[in-house]
Amino acid sequence: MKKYTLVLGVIGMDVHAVGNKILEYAFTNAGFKVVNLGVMVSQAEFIDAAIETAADAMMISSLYGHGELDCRGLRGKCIEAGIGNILLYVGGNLVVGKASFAEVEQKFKAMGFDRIYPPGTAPETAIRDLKEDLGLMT
Amino acid sequence: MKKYTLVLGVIGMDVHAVGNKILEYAFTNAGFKVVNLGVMVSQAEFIDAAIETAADAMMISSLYGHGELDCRGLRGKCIEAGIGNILLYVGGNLVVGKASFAEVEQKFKAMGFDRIYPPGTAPETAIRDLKEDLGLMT
Amino acid sequence: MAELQNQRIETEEFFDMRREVLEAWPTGAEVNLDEAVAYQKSIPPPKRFSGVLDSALAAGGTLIQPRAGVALVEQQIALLKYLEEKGGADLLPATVDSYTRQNQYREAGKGIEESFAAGRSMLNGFPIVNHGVNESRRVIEAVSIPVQVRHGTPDARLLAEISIAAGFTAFEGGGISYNIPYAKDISLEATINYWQYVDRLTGWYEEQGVTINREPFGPLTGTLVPPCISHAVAIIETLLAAEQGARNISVGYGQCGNLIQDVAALKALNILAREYLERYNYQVALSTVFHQWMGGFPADEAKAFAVIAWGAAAAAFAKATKVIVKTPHEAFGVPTKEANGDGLKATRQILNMLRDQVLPESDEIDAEVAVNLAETRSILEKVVELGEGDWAKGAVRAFAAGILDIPFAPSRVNRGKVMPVRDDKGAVRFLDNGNIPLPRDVLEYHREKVAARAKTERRPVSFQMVIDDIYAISKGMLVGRPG
Amino acid sequence: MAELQNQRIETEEFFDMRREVLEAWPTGAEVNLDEAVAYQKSIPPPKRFSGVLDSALAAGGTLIQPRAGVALVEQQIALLKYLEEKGGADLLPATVDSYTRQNQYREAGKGIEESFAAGRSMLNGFPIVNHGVNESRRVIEAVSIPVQVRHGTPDARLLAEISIAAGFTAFEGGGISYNIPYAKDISLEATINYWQYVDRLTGWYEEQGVTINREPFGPLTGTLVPPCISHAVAIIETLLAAEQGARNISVGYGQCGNLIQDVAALKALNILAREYLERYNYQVALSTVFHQWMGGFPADEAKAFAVIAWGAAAAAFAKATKVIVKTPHEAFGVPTKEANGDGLKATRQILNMLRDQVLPESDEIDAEVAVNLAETRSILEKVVELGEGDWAKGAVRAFAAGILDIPFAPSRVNRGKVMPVRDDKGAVRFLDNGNIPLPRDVLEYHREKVAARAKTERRPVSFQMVIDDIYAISKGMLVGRPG
Ligand code: B12
Ligand code: B12
Repeated sequence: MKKYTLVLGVIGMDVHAVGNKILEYAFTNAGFKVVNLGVMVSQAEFIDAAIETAADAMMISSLYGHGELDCRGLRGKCIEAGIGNILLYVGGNLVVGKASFAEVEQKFKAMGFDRIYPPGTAPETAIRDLKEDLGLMT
Repeated sequence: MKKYTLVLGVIGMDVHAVGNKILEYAFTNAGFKVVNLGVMVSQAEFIDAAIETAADAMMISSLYGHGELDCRGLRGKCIEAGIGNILLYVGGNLVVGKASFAEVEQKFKAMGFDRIYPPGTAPETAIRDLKEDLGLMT
Repeated sequence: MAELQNQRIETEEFFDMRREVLEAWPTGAEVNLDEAVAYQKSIPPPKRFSGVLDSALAAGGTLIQPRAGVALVEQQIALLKYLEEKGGADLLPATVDSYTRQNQYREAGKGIEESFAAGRSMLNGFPIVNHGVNESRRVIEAVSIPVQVRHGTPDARLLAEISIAAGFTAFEGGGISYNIPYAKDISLEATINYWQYVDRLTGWYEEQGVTINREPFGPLTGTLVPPCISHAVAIIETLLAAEQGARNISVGYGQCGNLIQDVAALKALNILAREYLERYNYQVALSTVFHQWMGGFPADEAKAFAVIAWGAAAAAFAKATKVIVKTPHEAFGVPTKEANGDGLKATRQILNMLRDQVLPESDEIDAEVAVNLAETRSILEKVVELGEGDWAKGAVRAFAAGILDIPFAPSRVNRGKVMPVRDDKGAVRFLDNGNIPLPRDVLEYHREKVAARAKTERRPVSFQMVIDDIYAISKGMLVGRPG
Repeated sequence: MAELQNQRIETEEFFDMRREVLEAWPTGAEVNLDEAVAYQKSIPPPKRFSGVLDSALAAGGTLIQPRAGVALVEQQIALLKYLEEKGGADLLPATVDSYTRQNQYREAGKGIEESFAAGRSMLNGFPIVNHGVNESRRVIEAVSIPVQVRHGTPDARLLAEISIAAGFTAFEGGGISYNIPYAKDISLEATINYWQYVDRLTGWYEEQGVTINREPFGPLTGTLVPPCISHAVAIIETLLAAEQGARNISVGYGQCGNLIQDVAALKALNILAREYLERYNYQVALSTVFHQWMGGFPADEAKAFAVIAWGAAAAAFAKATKVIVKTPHEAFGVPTKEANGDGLKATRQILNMLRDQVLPESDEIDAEVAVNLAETRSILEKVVELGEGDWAKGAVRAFAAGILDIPFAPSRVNRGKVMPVRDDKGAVRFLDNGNIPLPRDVLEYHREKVAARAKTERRPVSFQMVIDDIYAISKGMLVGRPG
């Protein structure tokens, strides 16, 4: 089986490292090649790493509340960089405050994200979705 | 100063005795003559006691939730018994469940009560109101 | 009625009584004992109180149980399903309404009708007698964990008949604990006799191989009850129940709020109950119940959560077999199912976080256990002495003499001379022990503890202190300090 | 930059540095030291951190403080007033947003604009630097209790200048605790140096008769940090601050969840901080801070209340000078003011109910204190040895060598070899102590404790156990058991 490559990281000025370490472990265990950029990753760093590793998806975390500000324009920059079709997943505590997830999802959908996850989503959920989106379902 | 007389009790099948003991103590300390009928007092017992002691007010508690069922028709019976003008105060946890107090108040006002108190009302509040209603304000 | 005594009711006499009891309300006719035994036997252990308690005793955890009752069957089913599935309860209740508790089935019936009409429950509980055996079974069948009847009924004979026939596997109450705090004018002779009937019925089912859990109501008036008083009552009721053949009993205790006192009290209760059961060679599976704070609650829900959590922590450290859970709506009224579920979830979180932790042994706890054992034994021995060896007679005479006396109880049978008060650390002590017989050193212990508080507060011990204590938790404190 | 050393910055050098710092953003020009001292002196003791902490230390209770920060001044005022008046906070915060923490004032400025436009806070905190001295003073003046700046800023020099000039009377952070958990790529030399500046500024105000409380950030990554690690960091930062002239310091600790470990840890921290301050003859008013559980919270609010209440209970038994309070929204996002107030009220209720209670002394606690003292001293002595007597140098070298190592930290400066895990009772132990120097018997103690858990769970100790522990509290447990 082909090894699919994920670029993983926490976007913006966000330093929440715990979930990131667990996601690396879980995605690796699930058979993916994980390129973990850690915390405090800029949009440019995500894109550079994705191009360099010919990644299939970006797995972006934002916990600290500035996700909305930090994620804007990412899809556009991917298109400019010639990787417009890359899967964009995002999860964590995406906005400031306790918000209705439906609204948050719609907002990030409109920003070009393929999958959006509410706080506390288990890695397994994303793994299942990844397999579906990558056509790996048995 | 004339000693005003209050008939005090917990109406219906209600056995909550603690507040009743405190109210007796507080009203007595405030200078009233208190006729305490205790718990599980029927409408008829309230009226008989009020007539017998020429009471100025009935201070009715209902804690257990059946206040609405137990208090219905009391004003009418007072009128029939010739004490139609007696002050009727009621307090406690008057209905089943956590309800909007405004609604509860309106309901009991319509039933002919002069003063209605939400859960946890301090005796002092009722004492102040009593003095006002009895024209005892300085 | 024959002279009251603590002796197993003869089978024939019992069946004579039953006829009369079942005639008190039409639904009594729905009780068919043979069919009821078969029905009870069809209920598997995980849905039986005794089964779940046994497992918990073996595993060592603490089970959680809410209080919950509404007027209509469908509502009750929805409520219990929610508490099981969303609240994560281990054990369920049907809390009975206050009219049924006073055998006012006609009033209860009106309440049912009005609830239909109003579209909300106008009763503060589930009127089992009015609903009868068959309707009540729908409740049992809708859930997959055991259901207990919780009430406060001085004469619960018909209620017990219908409840057990309906498949409830546990029945709360006792001749003292469901009289003195729950009634005004009923004699103890009468209620003890009524409860001998309930216990005899339990014993009869036991003989047929059906175990029904019995639970004396521990907290009594729920308001500053010194542990020795509630222990004495719980143990007397346990002995009375065991005599009639009950074999599965849970003894309860209502949280006072001081952790050391609470942990010590539950430990002492467990020791004492076993000790007295052994004295008479009763073979009983014993478990313990811890009630989260039973007195006045804070109106603020966040504060109520804190009181609930603190009760859960004390239950965990006390290693109670089950804890009865309050809700954030406590100060206001019968909770919504959501509020009830919230109390369960908060409790579960604490129990889980504490399940592997132990409160270290210490002189303070040992001392408190010793005092609690001594004072309870002192009361119990006086009771049995007054009864000339008979616990039923002893209980009646003890209340008459004020040897047993429950603070703030509404009953005229109760002397009401006892006055409790918190000490400087919040433990409940005697301000006035009335006629309750306490060893001199125990009395001295209470006096010193209360004096220490008076000194801290620079005010004399007085009824004002008691009033302050009654309000304290609802005002956000444990000890009702001045100013 | 001169070579890093733990020595008071010369006044002249300090004032040279200041010029540069204040030029980093236009609002720096608003700082006028003479006027700032006068303004600070106009703030009376009940509105000063040091004043309120002193009273609490004398009276013996535990103070409560929330976290709270929003983008706009008016919002921040409304928020703090609510937390003071409705929440009943004793101490207030201005929690600073993440852009400001990274000195990205331009981004913070955008966040302010977007917040105006959106009508809700788009920033996760209050951007003090952008608002500047005069605007920030409106916040201080709107409330009647002290306000601290809480943040997570590796280079907080400008933030400190503006904050203290604006009348904040306490400033959280330190060169290690606001680097390793809060940054990725900044050297420790740099951040320790930045924080020597902050401490020197504090010391300068102290010389003018203005006491500013300083608080090393105790919980670090908030996730299963063994107490000896956070203690070592807190004490190093305390010594560094004291050297620069700070005279009012609060050392903090993040709840681990096992009551005995938590109570012992705070006791040990208090002993150790005093011991090391004494060694160097620093005259410091010391207080302690207990943080309610800092790791992942349960999403369910009722369960979150239970976690909050349990943290409050541990703080009460640990006799912390203040407790930092979480909210029922923790798992989701920056709380509403109501949720924040609810956390405070629940905490207050517990503190009040426990304020007169004590956890009895016991061998278990004594043993835990002894272990905690031994392991922390072992680390600290190695640090100062590496630094050849200099704590600043020692800290840098200790991190490079993994002698100091913080679990789950994002910083590249951190070796990340240490792996913590809970033991069978939920206390946090070392699964792997990496290069952290521990006495052989302490290591053995940790090993035995962890082995006991492995035995209970019938599985080997592994990273899976750690993952299970990370999720445990959010899933309603303390220990992450399998299945
Ligand atoms: C202690 C208690 C008990 C004890 C009572 C012991 C006894 N015999 O006194 C026990 C355990 C026996 C008990 C039983 C029951 N209880 Co109860 N009980 C309580 C509790 C926890 C405290 C009551 C109390 O003593 N408060 C302290 C005193 C000082 O305050 P108070 O009673 O509110 O009275 C003060 C004020 O309300 C005010 N006030 C009262 N009346 C009046 C009248 C006037 C004119 C004025 C001005 C002021 C005023 O002044 C009083 C003095 O300050 C309350 C909940 C709570 N408040 O936290 C539930 C509560 C009252 N009980 C309730 C219920 C349903 C029951 C039971 C039906 C079922 C059950 N849960 O077991 C039975 C009822 C039996 C019966 N037939 O009455 C419900 C009532 C629900 C509702 N209204 O929707 C409550 C609210 C709990 C709940 N949320 O479910 N209970
Ligand atoms: C621990 C913690 C910290 C630690 C972090 C230590 C570190 N360096 O890692 C410290 C104390 C330093 C910290 C600091 C701050 N924090 Co913080 N922190 C937390 C806390 C309590 C737990 C986070 C955690 O580790 N969870 C455990 C891991 C396993 O779960 P996780 O991070 O959620 O990740 C999992 C899932 O979300 C999911 N997931 C995540 N990303 C993605 C992406 C994809 C594609 C998928 C499929 C899934 C997925 O999978 C992960 C693994 O299971 C949370 C609240 C909470 N959750 O209870 C707040 C929280 C995230 N923090 C918050 C804030 C605001 C801050 C601060 C700004 C201010 C402050 N409070 O001090 C600073 C931020 C500094 C910065 N520049 O980033 C807020 C965010 C608010 C918001 N979004 O509205 C939270 C929600 C708390 C709150 N309610 O206010 N924090």
